Amino acid sequence: MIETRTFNGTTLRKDFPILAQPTSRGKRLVYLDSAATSQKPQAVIDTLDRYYREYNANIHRGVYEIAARATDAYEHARATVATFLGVHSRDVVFTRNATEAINLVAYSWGNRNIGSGDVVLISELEHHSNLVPWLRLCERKGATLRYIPVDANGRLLLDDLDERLRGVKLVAVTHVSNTLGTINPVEEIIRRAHAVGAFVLIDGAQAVPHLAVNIAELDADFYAFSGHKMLGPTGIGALIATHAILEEMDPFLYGGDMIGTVGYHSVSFNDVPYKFEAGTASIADAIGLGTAIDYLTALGMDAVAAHERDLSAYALTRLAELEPRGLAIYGPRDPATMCGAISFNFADVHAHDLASILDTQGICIRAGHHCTMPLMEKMGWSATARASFYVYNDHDDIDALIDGLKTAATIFKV
Amino acid sequence: MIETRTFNGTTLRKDFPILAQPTSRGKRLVYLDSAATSQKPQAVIDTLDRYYREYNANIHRGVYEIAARATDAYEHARATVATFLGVHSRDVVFTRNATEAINLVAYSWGNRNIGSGDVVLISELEHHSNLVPWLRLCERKGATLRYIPVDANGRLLLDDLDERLRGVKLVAVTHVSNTLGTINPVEEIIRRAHAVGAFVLIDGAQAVPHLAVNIAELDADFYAFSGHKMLGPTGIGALIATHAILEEMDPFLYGGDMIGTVGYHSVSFNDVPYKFEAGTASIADAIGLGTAIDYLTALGMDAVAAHERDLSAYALTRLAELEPRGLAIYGPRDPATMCGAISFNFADVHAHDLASILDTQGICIRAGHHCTMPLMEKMGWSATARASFYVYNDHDDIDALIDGLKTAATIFKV
Amino acid sequence: MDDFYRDYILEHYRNPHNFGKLDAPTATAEQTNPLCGDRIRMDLLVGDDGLVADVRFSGKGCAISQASASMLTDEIRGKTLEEVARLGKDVILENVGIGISPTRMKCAMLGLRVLKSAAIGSIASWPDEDA
Amino acid sequence: MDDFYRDYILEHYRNPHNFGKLDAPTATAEQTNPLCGDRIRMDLLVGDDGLVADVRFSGKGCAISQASASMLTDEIRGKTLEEVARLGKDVILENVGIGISPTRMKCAMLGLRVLKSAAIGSIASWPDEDA
Ligand SMILES: Cc1ncc(COP(=O)(O)O)c(C=O)c1O
Ligand SMILES: Cc1ncc(COP(=O)(O)O)c(C=O)c1O
Repeated sequence: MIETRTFNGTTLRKDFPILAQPTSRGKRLVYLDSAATSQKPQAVIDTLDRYYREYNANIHRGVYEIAARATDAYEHARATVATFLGVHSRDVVFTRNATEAINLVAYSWGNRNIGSGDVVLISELEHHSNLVPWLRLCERKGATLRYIPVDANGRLLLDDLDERLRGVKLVAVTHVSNTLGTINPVEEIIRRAHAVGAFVLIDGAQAVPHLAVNIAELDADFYAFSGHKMLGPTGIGALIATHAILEEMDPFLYGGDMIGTVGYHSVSFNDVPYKFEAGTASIADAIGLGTAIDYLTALGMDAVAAHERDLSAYALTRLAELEPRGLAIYGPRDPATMCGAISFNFADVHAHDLASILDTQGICIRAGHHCTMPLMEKMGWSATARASFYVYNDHDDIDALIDGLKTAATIFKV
Repeated sequence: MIETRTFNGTTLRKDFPILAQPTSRGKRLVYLDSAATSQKPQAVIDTLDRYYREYNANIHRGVYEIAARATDAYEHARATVATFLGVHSRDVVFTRNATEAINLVAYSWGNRNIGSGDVVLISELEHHSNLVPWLRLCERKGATLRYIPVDANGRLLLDDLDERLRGVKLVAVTHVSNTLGTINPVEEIIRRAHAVGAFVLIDGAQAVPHLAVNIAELDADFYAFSGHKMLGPTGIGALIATHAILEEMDPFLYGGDMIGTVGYHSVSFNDVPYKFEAGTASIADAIGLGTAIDYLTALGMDAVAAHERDLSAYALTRLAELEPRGLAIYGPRDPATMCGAISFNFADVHAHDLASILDTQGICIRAGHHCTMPLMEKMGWSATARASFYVYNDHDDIDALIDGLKTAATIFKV
Repeated sequence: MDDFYRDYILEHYRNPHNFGKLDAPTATAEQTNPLCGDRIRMDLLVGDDGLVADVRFSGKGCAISQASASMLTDEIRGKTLEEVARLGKDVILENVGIGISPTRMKCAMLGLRVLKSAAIGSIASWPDEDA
Repeated sequence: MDDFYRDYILEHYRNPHNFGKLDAPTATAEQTNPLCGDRIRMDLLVGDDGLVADVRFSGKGCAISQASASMLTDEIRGKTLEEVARLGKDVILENVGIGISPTRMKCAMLGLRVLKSAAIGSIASWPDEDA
């Protein structure tokens, strides 16, 4: 049993070296862009350091000591991912990030299973990474891309879902919206999609870092996420899928480590998951992701989710104070059904200008379309400002944000 | 001007922390498996550490200070790669490794340009990563995969090349063989291939770490390599290609950062090279690769190549001493036309058993098929032992190898 | 950066000069800043004398992109298309003053890039990449 | 690991028992160790009484894979196919003794894996993964 560590954002700050250093203008770093990428605790940085200093070696084939140690650590990281998400190790395929995981499915499963006249159903909330691969697959195959609509508050409209599911082969939906923070009812979507025989891919890039996720219980056919958004290094993510599907699926990239036997004119492939991991893996980064998950596990994902609900609630309250001055808050505005991110605009100050002014005060937020251009277009927003939270944030960070917004209002005379 | 540092393997050892630590049996670590992956100097480890401690942020879109610093460092690494290899930054596409770079070409360029009846020409020396993607592409497209044969010493037989080039659309050849160390005459191959209008991809995974390579002078259409074999971190590599080809090529992975504008039913793409880099990149690893190249540049690639010629010559001489006891050396056996790697077998001792016995003495070599199964089959070797060298190796390492082989002979009573 | 948002910048942002479209432009171009989605269109009218007789810009974006486009349009009447095509980033930097952060440079240069594209008749590279 | 290569291991490696193929095997299987390319084939002959009457193995590989396959074949005559299918990694570990490094475990287990596949009629998982 791992001992759970009680925490609040303030107590965790010291685990994150980047948060300890002042900005170039001598300000406290207020990092509110974790939906883009999270900061890394010392433990993860140490894991990378130790790997390169003590046992860096190529994996799976080396007979010598450090190669065995590297292989064990890499496979142990895979087991850590599996346990964390309630699946079996052999069904965890390491990729660079969620984007590669989704594209892997679009190429390997999609090319064989989506044909002319088929329908792929996604939602209007999707990140480009869970939209463009399907748009292009449908173009290539003469298939139809259909959308689950979203209401003005960023909630999926599921009333007509059964209607929309007609003829659908694959549903691909985000678990949590990166722009609005909406937590989608993916259990329900999966259940109803399975009822008509459709496969379901869940984009978990914004869910795995913030919520307790059990992929086996969800019963998703495919589940994708990125390590860098959950305290892990850049360069590592995973696709998790049902074993039978992985067994049947064509490989994606071809090369070293994913083969069984190779002749000049014939080839057979390695077992799942190795047949999907061609070439030298991001070994250090995978091992680092394992450490990130250990860190989160010690906090407890329920506690992480509760912490973020608290931050969302506090941020919504404080932002509401500025509504009379022209601040507009988007999305569900309900801490219980959102997570991690709040989008807003402030009077006629463009989001980029807000972000620049906040930057001078050490506050990092994101401004723009958040890789959800069609959603922005539909909502009629040319850009939004987004503040997003994680384990190391606290009420002080949100207070700093509010003060920064007030400064921006003064500068822009709103 | 960067000042060049004179060096020999012994003086560089102290830059590599892993080489300073004894093995679990208290032996000096003799690392002779750099063709699989290289060790990393402290400078590269420090770069990763500094990135995560000081300026970790997602790139290209962030308005705030650390995002600007991360973006600059990532793009600076791209420029470093470009300068190192004599090309323009905009033609450097970051990938996970050489394998992904080659697959990118097979999917994006190959799917559109290789059709039924077309011919792809590769060599019998290829690593699986530059063989299986073409084998599968040809299977998918009804195209023909043809081979440049190799002689008993691991040299490509180019006499009939013009004959073999007939009807060829693409030639894909390794610059340096990872199994035998052969340096292929890629300039000549490229010239003769271009003369008949064929495109050429060079697999530079074993060349860029060891030789001064100028891709523009070579006039290769595509060039692939991996960072982890050249002192860089795992998880980063690159595809370099002619600008006009990259402009015309379809994207490969679809998602964030590679788009121009996205609508629910239409999409346009970003400029080259960004249109090939979907999702969050291996930011830290790319920056680390830049530092690895700075390290190599300070040594000077001509000096690196000279150092390895010296090691090859010494190793060949010392291994030859064991020939009377049944040691068989494969490949060109000529330090001037090989680089980095020597394959051999010792009497009836299987390569895996050799590697295990050497491991107990702190010596890391590789045993097996080295991801060149068809070559092994053709040569009639079920496995070979391979010792491979890099900047941090010295004559002591080779002496240790010879002593270890003698011990193996004693144990196996040969 | 905060001192970048001076009164005249905000003035151009809120009341941009030469905003709108031309009925029958001689040359036109429209582009999006791929980093943020901001979009600017520029319409040029060239007279028989080969000189820019009129200019309009339209689009949506931040104070930096809108104000620099607005100030730019004030300056190009009477120039030849060749002169417009040769404009460098310095014209923008002189207009908006110093203090623009590197991350926002593409915002500042968007109007210039679109204007040059209109003049050249093809997509111009980012003015800050010419340097 | 170096003390693993004891005389009887080398003896089995150089003079494997039950090496070769059967003319008309009841069951046969052949597999490659994906990590090194070593290949082993196992032929089984089951008598009317349901017991293994004869066994042969063939292939190429290291001392560890060849010696463990050789020793294994000495032990399975007289067993039922069900008994063969249930064999665990302990039988190999007892045969070859201790001292095998984790990286070589797949070599040691290759013969057992192939034998179990022959008995089961489908590909068996690696014996060291059953634990
Ligand atoms: C010649 C050659 N090509 C390609 C590769 C594949 O490199 P990576 O595994 O880094 O993708 C290798 C590495 O083993 C190699 O030696
Ligand atoms: C919902 C969602 N999906 C997918 C992605 C893509 O993640 P990555 O860039 O790590 O591939 C992101 C990250 O921005 C995201 O928020």
